[in-house]
Amino acid sequence: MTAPDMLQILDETGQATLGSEPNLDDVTLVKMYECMLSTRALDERMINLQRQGRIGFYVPSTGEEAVQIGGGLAFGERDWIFPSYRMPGTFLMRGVEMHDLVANCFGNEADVCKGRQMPVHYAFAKQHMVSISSPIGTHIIQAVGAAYAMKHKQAGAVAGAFFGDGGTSANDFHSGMNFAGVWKAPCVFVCSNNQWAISVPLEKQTASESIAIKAEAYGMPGVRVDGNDVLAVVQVMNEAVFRARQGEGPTLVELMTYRRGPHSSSDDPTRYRGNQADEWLSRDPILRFRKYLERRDLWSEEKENLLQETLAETLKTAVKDIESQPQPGLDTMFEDVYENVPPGLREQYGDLVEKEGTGHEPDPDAAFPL
Amino acid sequence: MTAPDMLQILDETGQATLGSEPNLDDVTLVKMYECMLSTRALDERMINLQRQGRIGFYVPSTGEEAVQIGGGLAFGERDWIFPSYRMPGTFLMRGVEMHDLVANCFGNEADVCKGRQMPVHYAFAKQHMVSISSPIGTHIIQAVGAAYAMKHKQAGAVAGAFFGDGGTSANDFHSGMNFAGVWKAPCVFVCSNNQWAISVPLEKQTASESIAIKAEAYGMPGVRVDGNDVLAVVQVMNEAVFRARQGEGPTLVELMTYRRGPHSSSDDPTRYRGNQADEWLSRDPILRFRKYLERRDLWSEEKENLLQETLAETLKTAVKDIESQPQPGLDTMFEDVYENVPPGLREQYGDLVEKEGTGHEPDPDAAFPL
Amino acid sequence: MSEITIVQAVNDALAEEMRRDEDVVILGEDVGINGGVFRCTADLQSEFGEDRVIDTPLSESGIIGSAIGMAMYGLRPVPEIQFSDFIWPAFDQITSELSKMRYRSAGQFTCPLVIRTPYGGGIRGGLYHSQSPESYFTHTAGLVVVVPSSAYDAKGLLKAAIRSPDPVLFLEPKRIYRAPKGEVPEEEYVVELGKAAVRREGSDFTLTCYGAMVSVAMEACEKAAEKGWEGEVLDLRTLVPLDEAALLESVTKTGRLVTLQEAPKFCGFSSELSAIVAEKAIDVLEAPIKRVAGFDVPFPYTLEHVYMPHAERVFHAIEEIMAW
Amino acid sequence: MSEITIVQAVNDALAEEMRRDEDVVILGEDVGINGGVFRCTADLQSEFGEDRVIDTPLSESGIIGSAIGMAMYGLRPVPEIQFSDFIWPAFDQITSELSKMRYRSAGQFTCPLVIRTPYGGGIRGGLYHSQSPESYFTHTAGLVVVVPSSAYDAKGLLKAAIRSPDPVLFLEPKRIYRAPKGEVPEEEYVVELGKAAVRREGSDFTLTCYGAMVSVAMEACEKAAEKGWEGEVLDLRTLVPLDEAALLESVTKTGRLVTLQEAPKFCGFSSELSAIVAEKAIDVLEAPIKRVAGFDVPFPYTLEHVYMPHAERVFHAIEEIMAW
Ligand SMILES: Cc1ncc(C[n+]2csc(CCOP(=O)(O)OP(=O)(O)O)c2C)c(N)n1
Ligand SMILES: Cc1ncc(C[n+]2csc(CCOP(=O)(O)OP(=O)(O)O)c2C)c(N)n1
Ligand SMILES: [Mg+2]
Ligand SMILES: [Mg+2]
Repeated sequence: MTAPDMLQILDETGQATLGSEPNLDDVTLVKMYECMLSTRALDERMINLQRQGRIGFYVPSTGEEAVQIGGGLAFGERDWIFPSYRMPGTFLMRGVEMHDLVANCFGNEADVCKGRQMPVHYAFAKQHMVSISSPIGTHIIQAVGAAYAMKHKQAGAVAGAFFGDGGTSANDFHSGMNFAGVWKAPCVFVCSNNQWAISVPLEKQTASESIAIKAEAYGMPGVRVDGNDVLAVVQVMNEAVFRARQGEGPTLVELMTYRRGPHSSSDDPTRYRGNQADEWLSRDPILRFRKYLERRDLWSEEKENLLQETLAETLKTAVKDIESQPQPGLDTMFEDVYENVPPGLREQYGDLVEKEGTGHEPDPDAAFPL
Repeated sequence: MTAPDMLQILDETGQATLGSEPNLDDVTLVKMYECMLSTRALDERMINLQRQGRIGFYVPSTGEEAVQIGGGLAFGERDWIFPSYRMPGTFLMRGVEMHDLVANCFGNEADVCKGRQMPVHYAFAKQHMVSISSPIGTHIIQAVGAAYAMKHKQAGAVAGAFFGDGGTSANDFHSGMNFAGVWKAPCVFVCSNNQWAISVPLEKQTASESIAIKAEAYGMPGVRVDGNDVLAVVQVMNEAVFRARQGEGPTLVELMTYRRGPHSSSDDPTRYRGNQADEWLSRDPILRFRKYLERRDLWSEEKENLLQETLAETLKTAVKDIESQPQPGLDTMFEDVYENVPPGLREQYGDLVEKEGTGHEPDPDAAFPL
Repeated sequence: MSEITIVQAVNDALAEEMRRDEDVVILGEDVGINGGVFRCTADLQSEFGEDRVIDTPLSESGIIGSAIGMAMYGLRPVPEIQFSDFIWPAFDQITSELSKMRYRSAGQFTCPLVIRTPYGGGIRGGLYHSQSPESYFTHTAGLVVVVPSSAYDAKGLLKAAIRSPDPVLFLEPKRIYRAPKGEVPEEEYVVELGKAAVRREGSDFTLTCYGAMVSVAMEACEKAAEKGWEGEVLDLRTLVPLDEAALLESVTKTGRLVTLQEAPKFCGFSSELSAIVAEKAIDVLEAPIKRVAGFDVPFPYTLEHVYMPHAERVFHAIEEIMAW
Repeated sequence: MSEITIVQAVNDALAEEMRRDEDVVILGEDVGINGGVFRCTADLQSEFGEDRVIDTPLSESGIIGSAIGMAMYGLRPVPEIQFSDFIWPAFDQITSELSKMRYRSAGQFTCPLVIRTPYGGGIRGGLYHSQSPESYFTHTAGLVVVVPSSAYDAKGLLKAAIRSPDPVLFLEPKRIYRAPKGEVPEEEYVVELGKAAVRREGSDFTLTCYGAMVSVAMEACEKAAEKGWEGEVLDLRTLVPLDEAALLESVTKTGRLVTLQEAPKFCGFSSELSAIVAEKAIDVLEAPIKRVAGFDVPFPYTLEHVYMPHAERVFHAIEEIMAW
């Protein structure tokens, strides 16, 4: 493959290249669109809450919805996904409730992770969505280990590792790709190449022609796809997951997209890039897919408005339910370090509640810069 | 480039492909051969001393002399080399005395490194041969940093990083190649692909078609060369070093060779490979080059015998001089941790010599397994 | 005199040293046009150029490994690790290479450089943006470990670190990056490495601390003073090489010791202080040595304010040893 | 009963656990046909196949990172790091991931596995084949750290570690890998994690140790006995979670403590023992707490025999506290 060619099915007007569409039934197509829109709505609401100081931090994924939904669709229930922090949409696709994602962002008793991690560091075992870690890249090799186990146990399952362009510079991108190649592990590596790592542009991240071409260093195929074209994403991801499931080994998929928003609620992109992001408005993955669905009479203005209302409502009630809940109990701070709380920790907990007191309040000025 | 082609100039009979030789004057050609032979002699003597228990450990480089000599020749005096532990020949090429290499293996007062490291972990600043570290791969990114500094200071110098096939799996092969690509650093990466990492064969090390092709992942050229053909090695290394010096950036050079001996004095290859190594006897780099030189009347039986005698003599006197010297003084254990010995270490040294006593002897059973 | 934040002090120190010595270069993630996620390198790239203020790929082992090579060749790099929680990919370069280069080459090769990195809690950063990693580095011979607690020290210690012939880990307490501000003289100065500072004199007990815990220690001593117990607050500033003389002098005077750190307690840095006193000055001790520290759990997000040692917890420890 | 080496004990434990539980897999460098450079995995690949005894590429972060993923999916990996000196590339996976997975996911994901690695000096391995890294891991909540000192414990503790729901770092003292041999029962047994063992009873002083230092401690106590001082030797066996009760009980009985470790002294594991006693049992102490440890320098090659604590140095410390 000559790296820079990029698979595209839908052009910017939502016109599909004849006969190239993956065969997806109408219900699925609509569900995909609904998830993309839900993701956008969640992001907007959460950013809003963060601005109001009601949650501490958030990472928007605006403009990368096709990556999340197309990337998620290709995997089956028994497959495991090792996600990055910029893909709430994949959680929604796989059946995680909006409510539970919101709960994580509040980090109180409603949060299944007991408020231990920052917002957007989700973990949902039931849906095989692995715990998100802040350190970049560490999960890539873990996905390969899980894939090895799947193969070893003949589970017929596949592992997906999602990461960004910056993630390809991390140590465990290298170990992960290399081990997967040698082991022919049933693993799909998905790079959301949004061309920025906070303020660092792609050309300062790597000198390679593309991310996809890095696959050759590990003896696996690499494919570059228009990451704002959800049908192209589904098409390529389906092939990659199929290959893995067939025992043909790993694939690296590069999804070309753009980080339209700030890196996170703490970032100010105007410091390092002008209004470059605007060029990407016209390539919006949601808009493009909506045009396609409308051409096929699967979507309409009315449906759009209706869905928007439902989403607003869902988010409103979720926030209302969750925000009022108390912070996790002090005991949660000492649990889950080991399977059983060891004597030393019991003692520390005891001293804390009996003697040392916990009366003081969270620091109101504490604010996350990144 | 399609990875698996491999540049060769000398065939196994020492015939050169017409007109393809690098232009090297007779003096240089002979010096190269002498260094190759010296390397072989040093290795044999050291392995012998190790068997007799007179030095603790050794790493032979038998069969990889073309890598060491051809790889070393391409670099100039002001260039820096970040070597691996399997290339004493490059030290000799760059003017390090046989005597000083032997001294390192005894690790006594004669050793410039004060007996702090195991044998073969040489360091010679004067010849710009950087201190060898046991951890695999760490020096690769260090070479890139030095190369950045050379460029920044407009020193017109080049850094060379030498490592094995196993080294390409290390974290800092990835960071080193990636940083060098982005920085267009004047650095040459040289992989001595001897097809084994202790007992791990190449196919369990990486699934890539070749090591050279890994260069594409970092946007730099990669070349594969017959690493037992010293002229081919020189040819390609000269081009790579030239490119780097011209500011055209880094190159990855893969030298195809074979680890004919054990990994080290502690290794027993019969446990994991049969007599596969024998196939490589006929491709011996020294033999091949000697045939070439004889064709050109630059070498002869007499010269060979004379050199062998001189080498034996040099080694004999070196060992004699060095072996009798005392172990480094106790103060050397506390120096060079920091530029100045801090109070805490002065105290530990004081306690040791004044109170705690050091009368006991080295453990005679202590033996290195790797 | 001017009143500045620690962020500004770090920025000033870097700018001054880069003007003084053209071999000083900065490298790290987002340190360039973005000026660092905490703004410590703001405007440096525009003054010194992209060659001296380098945005690197996302690889900490690459940042430190390349900085080592730069230092060996004669540059004086000041690599930044964006959060100390992300320093682990570089741990091999720091522990195996940076700290041992001089020793293993018998001084033929050295790599003086300063690793700057923000550490500690208090910004609602959760598990991976809050940790205090000093205890993972203070056990490694060959490294100098520095932790400032004020703008004055941040500037003076950083300048001294950049001029040091030894590799320095410079831990910046991000909780107090922007407040309170502190006075800094207009004229050039450095603060000598390896010297602790007495922040408050007292004769009843010694309280050791560093970084963001210094103000917590001061607050606790105010509470103690109300009870008539005068505490001596020792800001260690340099953890390695430790100012053992200052520690022993103070404890000899007070006969009581409470240690304070943000990092988890077990095998934390302060345990070494207890061990030194128990080895060399046990005869002066009139009470147990109490340690106030983070709990032995990962750093929690929502319960951060409970996890981090606060004046009340410190005061409780003081009460115990005074009541002894 | 049969007399075996620690290498054999490790090999037997692995074989037995692999027969008992088909989810147990081994991975690492040269662990397959080569049987490990120390032969601890000898013949296991031929019995259990290449899928369960896996030769990996040369990447420690790859070995531990993939083992974490295997464990999350239900395998029970026992990765080997060829020398503990080479564990640092995996430090990020161990410190950021392995130790925190259960906590950050509130128990939804766990990664029980056992990292086996030879550590310590005594084989003339120089800077990078001799270090004792325990103190870099005992500060990390979420990890269990085990160090056997005999064939019996090596086998029983390793089997217990493999069955543990928590991640375990299993440090094997390579100096005593092959000698002396020790008795091991034919029948199946495990040694409970978290329990220290009294190797020698005594009423005059307590001497803590672990790994290869246990025999040094015993030898020193023989010398002390000649002077009429009876030492109690406490082999800690599990460093985390520490058997604090055993430590305090012994010190309460003897009133004197000497700690012994091979690792460098400053911020070493034994400093925590001093700190615990100084915090909880200072009133029973009749003398300073002396620490015998490696020097605070990189591990030297030729002077290894001077660097490593030996009975004479330990005896000197005992003399000091007995003379107090
Ligand atoms: C090991 C590590 N280093 C640095 C960081 C700080 N950091 C968080 S996100 C980020 C950029 C990641 O960029 P990319 O991988 O392209 O993902 P994107 O944010 O663009 O989705 C950085 C540097 C981190 N989380 N982990
Ligand atoms: C980080 C690290 N892991 C493991 C080792 C142990 N070890 C020493 S040499 C070696 C194999 C290296 O193979 P290769 O890079 O091909 O070089 P060669 O020995 O073949 O010249 C290994 C695994 C090490 N030195 N460093
Ligand atoms: Mg990105
Ligand atoms: Mg090799």
